Amino acid sequence: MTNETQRKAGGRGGRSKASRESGKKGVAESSSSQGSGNGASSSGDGGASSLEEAGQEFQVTEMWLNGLPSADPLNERGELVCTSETSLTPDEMLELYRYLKLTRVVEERLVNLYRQTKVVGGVFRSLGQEATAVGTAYALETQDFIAPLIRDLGAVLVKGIRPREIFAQYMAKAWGPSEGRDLNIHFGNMEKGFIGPISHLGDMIPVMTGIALGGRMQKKNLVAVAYIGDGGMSTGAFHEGLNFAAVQRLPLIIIAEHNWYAYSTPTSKQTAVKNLADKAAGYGIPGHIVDGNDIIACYEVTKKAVEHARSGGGACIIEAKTYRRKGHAEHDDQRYLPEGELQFWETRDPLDRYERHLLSKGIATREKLDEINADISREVDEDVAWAESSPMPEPEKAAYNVFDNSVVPPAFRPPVFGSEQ
Amino acid sequence: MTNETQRKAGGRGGRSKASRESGKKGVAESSSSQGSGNGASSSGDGGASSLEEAGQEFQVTEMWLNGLPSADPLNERGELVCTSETSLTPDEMLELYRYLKLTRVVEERLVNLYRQTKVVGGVFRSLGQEATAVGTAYALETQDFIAPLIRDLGAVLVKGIRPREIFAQYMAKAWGPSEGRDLNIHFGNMEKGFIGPISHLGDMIPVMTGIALGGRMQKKNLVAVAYIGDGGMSTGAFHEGLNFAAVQRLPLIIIAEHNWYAYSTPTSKQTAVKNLADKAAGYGIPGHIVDGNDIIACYEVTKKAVEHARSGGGACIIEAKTYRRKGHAEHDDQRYLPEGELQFWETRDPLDRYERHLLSKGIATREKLDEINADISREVDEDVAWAESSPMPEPEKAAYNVFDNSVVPPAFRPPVFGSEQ
Amino acid sequence: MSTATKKEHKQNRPQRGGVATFVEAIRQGIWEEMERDPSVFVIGEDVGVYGGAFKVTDGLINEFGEERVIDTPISEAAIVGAACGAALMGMRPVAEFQFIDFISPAFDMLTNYAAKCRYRWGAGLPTVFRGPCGAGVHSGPFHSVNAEAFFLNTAGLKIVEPSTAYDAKGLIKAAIRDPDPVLFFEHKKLYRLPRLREELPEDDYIVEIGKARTAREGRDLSIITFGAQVLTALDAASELEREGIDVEVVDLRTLAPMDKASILASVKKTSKVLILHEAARTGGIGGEIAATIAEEAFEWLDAPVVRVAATDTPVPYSPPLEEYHLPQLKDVLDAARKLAAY
Amino acid sequence: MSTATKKEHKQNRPQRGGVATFVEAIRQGIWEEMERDPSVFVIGEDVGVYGGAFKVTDGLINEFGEERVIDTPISEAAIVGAACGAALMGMRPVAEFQFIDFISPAFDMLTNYAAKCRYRWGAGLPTVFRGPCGAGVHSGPFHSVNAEAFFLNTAGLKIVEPSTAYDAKGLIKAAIRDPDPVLFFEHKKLYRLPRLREELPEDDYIVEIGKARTAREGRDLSIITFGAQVLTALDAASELEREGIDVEVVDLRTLAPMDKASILASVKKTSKVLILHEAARTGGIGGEIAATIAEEAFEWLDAPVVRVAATDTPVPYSPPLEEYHLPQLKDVLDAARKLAAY
Ligand SMILES: Cc1ncc(C[n+]2csc(CCOP(=O)(O)OP(=O)(O)O)c2C)c(N)n1
Ligand SMILES: Cc1ncc(C[n+]2csc(CCOP(=O)(O)OP(=O)(O)O)c2C)c(N)n1
Ligand SMILES: [Mg+2]
Ligand SMILES: [Mg+2]
Repeated sequence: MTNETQRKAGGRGGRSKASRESGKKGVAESSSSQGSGNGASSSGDGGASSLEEAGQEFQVTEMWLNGLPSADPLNERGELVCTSETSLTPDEMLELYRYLKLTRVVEERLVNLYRQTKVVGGVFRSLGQEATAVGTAYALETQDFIAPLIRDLGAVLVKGIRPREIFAQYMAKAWGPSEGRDLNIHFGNMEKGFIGPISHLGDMIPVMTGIALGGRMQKKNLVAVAYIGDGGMSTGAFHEGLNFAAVQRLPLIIIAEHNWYAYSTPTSKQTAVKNLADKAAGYGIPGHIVDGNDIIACYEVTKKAVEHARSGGGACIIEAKTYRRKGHAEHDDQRYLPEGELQFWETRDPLDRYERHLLSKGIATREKLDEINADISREVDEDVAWAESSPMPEPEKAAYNVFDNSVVPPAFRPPVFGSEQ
Repeated sequence: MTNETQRKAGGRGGRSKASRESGKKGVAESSSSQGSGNGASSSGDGGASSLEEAGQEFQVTEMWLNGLPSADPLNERGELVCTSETSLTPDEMLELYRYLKLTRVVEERLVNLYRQTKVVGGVFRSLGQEATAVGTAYALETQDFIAPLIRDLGAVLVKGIRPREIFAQYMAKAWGPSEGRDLNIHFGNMEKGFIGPISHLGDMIPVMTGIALGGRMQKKNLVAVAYIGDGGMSTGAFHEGLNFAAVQRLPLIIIAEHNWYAYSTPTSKQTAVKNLADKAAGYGIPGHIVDGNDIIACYEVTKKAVEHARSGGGACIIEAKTYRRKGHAEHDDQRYLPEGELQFWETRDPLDRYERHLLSKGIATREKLDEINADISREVDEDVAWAESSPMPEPEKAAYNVFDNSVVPPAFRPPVFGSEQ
Repeated sequence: MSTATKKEHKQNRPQRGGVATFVEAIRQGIWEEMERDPSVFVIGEDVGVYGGAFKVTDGLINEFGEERVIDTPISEAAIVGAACGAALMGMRPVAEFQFIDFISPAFDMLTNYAAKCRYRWGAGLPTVFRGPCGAGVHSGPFHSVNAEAFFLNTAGLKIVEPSTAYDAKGLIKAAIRDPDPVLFFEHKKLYRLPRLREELPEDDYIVEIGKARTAREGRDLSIITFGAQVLTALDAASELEREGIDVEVVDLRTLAPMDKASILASVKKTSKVLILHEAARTGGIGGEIAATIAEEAFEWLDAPVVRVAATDTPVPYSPPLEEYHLPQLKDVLDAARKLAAY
Repeated sequence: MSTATKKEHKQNRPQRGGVATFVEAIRQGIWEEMERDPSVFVIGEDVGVYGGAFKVTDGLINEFGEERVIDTPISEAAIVGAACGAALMGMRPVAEFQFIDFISPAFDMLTNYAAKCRYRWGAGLPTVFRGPCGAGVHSGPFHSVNAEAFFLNTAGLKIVEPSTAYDAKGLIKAAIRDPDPVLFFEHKKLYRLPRLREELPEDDYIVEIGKARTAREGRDLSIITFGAQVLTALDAASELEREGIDVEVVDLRTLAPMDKASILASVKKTSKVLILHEAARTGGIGGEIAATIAEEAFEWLDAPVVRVAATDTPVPYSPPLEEYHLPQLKDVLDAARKLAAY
């Protein structure tokens, strides 16, 4: 059956053997890494194209099920929780919770600061998709590198960047890591393995290919993880960077965040594939699909991919199916959303879901979680206060560090008629 | 079995069901359009990566068989011929021969002119791969458009461009279609459906997407065919252009010419996929594989793809497995070739093969072919003479046509101190 | 950065003329050209239902449908290439870059394909490539670029940047009717600036590409500028008037091909020149303007040609840094006073 | 176009110094830096076994292996991005563009990533991006570009273009050791020009980036130029000498950051300036040079600043057309005589 006929065919179809097997872990494999892959991507006229063909009339199940495990993990009371098969210790699971909650709280604080006009520029929320960034980043070692997207604040925090740095950045303060030169998470920290993105989507893929290449030359045993969106995968830079990494068999892991929108553009206008993981086939690398709102599944699939990459297995794509519940940025009115879509995704909130998981599986008590939350509020209050207490940068600082100033002087405003008069 | 393991696994493996079936026609379908596709692309550690892993030690059969029909079409005497299943009439088959031979003869003339230093710039041969350009282009209607590569002279001739135009271009003459402004096939003819390429590889893919888009808006029922090499597919422009065409379900057919080299770079350093057709999966479109040295197979697969595209089926990739027997250009010493490779491909010369086909199947007599060849020599002699008789362009012509000169004046060299003094 | 806001929906057909903002003027112009000529279409990211990041194409999709208002993947090279291909077929694409910063992935397609097609084989490409440019709204290094100088050395591209609502509408219409590729830069600071609201004619009009405009007559010195900096220049002029310095302000409007005649005429009138632009000083368009003057009006000059521009750094995000980087009113005043006193 | 030919194989280690052509000098420089510093590596298309389209990297792969001489797919954006990433890790990549025309698909990566990294978060990128530029060998619109002006308005990129074998070797070595991104343009006409063969020192040396060179001392007028046009300027100078016009030739060598001091010193000495470059006139680097002079040496000027450059068109293929387009010796002589007589 050719792809066209797949695209036309309706109905849910059956899950692929592969995804049924790995279902327990909430992890499926796509056509790119599976002989039975076409089964997976032909499973139901799901996702993007169903929305497309139904003229924006929302079809929850198909959109949701496409390429994913047949069954959601449920607890005794039949509530949606996370996959239970995991190598994580209870303590690690609580740390994971801490990062997940911290991400949510930091963003909520940023919105408050934005409303108080203390944030310069926009705030880009990851509400509803935090589990993807946090779960995947938690699978990395210190020597590994990430290049997150603007919506991957969670990954940045997991990598050890403190909330105060983020607040200071958003408020364009002198104490921010870029000293007011660039915004939000547009900075980096080589010690912590964090390479901040630039706005131009796709450009970080070649850069992370270079991180992996340089790491290999230096016999560092590192893995490079680059986050990219359903939209960003349409860029030429994405293609060139991943293709080169695949040819070189470099340890580059692409986290494809399928949150269904690129600004206002639905995935159906971004690509004709069912699953972003299907794009792996074009690079001769494996593609995996995971429930991006199941933080444990995100951790597990990344963990395996990282081991595989570290042991010389080369690059891969992990598609995380999640959803961007807020607009592109605070100003976006989301006029383009089909009826019912938001409501559906609220019921799959990754934080509620993980909390439920921890409690109903007896991994944590309510008290323990409250303790963690109180601790988070304390930290965030402190960090906001610290960031607010930072001065704005000295204007003249703008002239420094275009080049190494021990070689080329700072770029001050030249006197009228020039330095020569 | 994941792609890595495929890459490591050796042996020839079996052909896929799909390719076995279509074998008679020399046409296979790749994983991208076939459930059994992985069979096809896992069939033998073929092509690129075998060359790579064998450290440039040449493995003819595997390289050759990979992704292709199980059996070459042979005649009674067991000689290599072309697929016999065709809708082409005997007259059409002779016309096809004429174009194939014409392409070879025109290029040989260009080499002579080059040696006589009458050609300005380089000569880029398609020796050994002419059947791909000629066979695919022959499947088009007049309203259809092509964007060939430098090595697709055959397609340009099939589209109705006369040899004299080519000779004049190569010799940078005033009577050449670009009047000496650009080289070789870098020109176009909208009436004939020919859009000449620019040097920057990949850029013609988005342009042909636009041709298909504009054609659809104007209710012209046209198909756009863009030729691209194993190397050119690594460009960002290729990715962006094809992805957009796939999303819009535009009638864009990509002829992926797998001639094993990009300048000196083997395909194994260009991509990690086995078959270029495998890249179709990343765009949600079908991919087909054809023996690029079987001119009838090239015609047949393109014919079907064109019908499919014209009837609204959207874009596809046709991979033609062929081989570039000359260097990148005349100056290239091919120092990078593994032992035995050239010799193997000489035995698969598409012109000899087609001639053998026509004769042994009784489609043409030797006399008939001699007649055609004599006719070709006559035409080529005339056209070379015509082109040589053309003057070089008037120097001042260089100033015209940057913009529409009825709006903006020509760009003459300004007088010293400017027009104002 | 904050772009358009909920309140501003204007899903319906804009009025013909009437009092309009800068952004509304451009929207009117595109809308009217699409009504006039069925070959005109819009292509870009989020230009459809969303109406574009700054709402320049708001409502077009309701009126003209998905066929003529095309949302693309995030693929600037494909947007430009597809526009060129469609133009070869006789269409007249108006392509949007969400921010002009994102023109850079299409630099190759623009400078090598779009710019050279007519010259190479006579195939003119009636295409418009437009989007929001410019700094001053704290958008940081990647949402603030002024890109004119990137393209000035490539023959075959026209570059337009208006500074008034009237010109914006007249020039976008002229660009759409132009037989060759036009880069159309819209300073995002001007889109909703109350100061720029003005009464536009009801009737169809265009502003000719290639002609500068004297924004203010003066005798003592000429400020040659364009885009948002025209406002800075006019503010400087009124302040300097009180000091008895009579400033002429030339608004270039078209940057390529440049209106040399108007520039030289003004220089010959005032004999003193201040060139003002928002892009970094080195390698900016000010060099071309100064060179033209030094070459063709040397004898008329009574003072050095002065450039006031941004410092040679990326555009920093934090307000105090961005203010240091960008040319400010005080910098123009200081330079103008020194020039006048020279 | 004809690049390198069979005869020229020099698979082995080049000699240290000795008589060398321009191309051989660059090859020596890269080779020596790779020997000196294990973090230096070469990346690009066909740079390995083939040794590069012009054989600049010939033999390197035999000596340093595939790990340090990397053949890439046809992906200029990936070449630049990967170079930047590796540089962040502490490597020192030397990336080749097969022709500088193919730098354009990497325009975004260079101007937005490479150029702004240090400024944004202090991460300097010691990277070299090199390749053959320039016209005059009938290679047509897409193998002839002079790209300096595309990058001049982007702070954070150094631009170097040598005109002698000695400078080529000294500058490529300096570029490789430089802490920031350097665009290194090599005019393809110079690679094998017998006229440029010269004796190079055996010992390690560098030529400092940012310093111009007086190629010829003179009193009557200054020709400010760089790259292959330095030869045109020197030819003009000797011809004009016979006419009693004493020409000074300034070879910029580094285009960004520009050596203003040397330019102004020469202007103040001769009071007459002719700027010569091979790229199209409008929007070319000549504008920046002329503006600097008109701004900072106005009082020393005895004549208009004259630019001699290519006409404002793409580079045409056919010899008579290309000759019309490019600045010729006669154009320089004509302009110089008029300047001298002014
Ligand atoms: C090359 C480029 N073009 C356009 C933009 C403007 N832009 C910023 S975010 C965005 C949408 C991104 O969508 P996606 O990649 O799916 O990431 P998400 O926001 O969903 O996380 C666009 C178009 C950009 N940043 N870069
Ligand atoms: C963007 C770009 N980069 C580099 C080149 C230089 N170049 C010209 S042809 C070529 C090899 C092309 O190989 P392929 O795409 O396989 O086509 P083939 O020559 O085999 O037909 C290269 C690298 C180019 N033309 N365009
Ligand atoms: Mg998205
Ligand atoms: Mg090839």
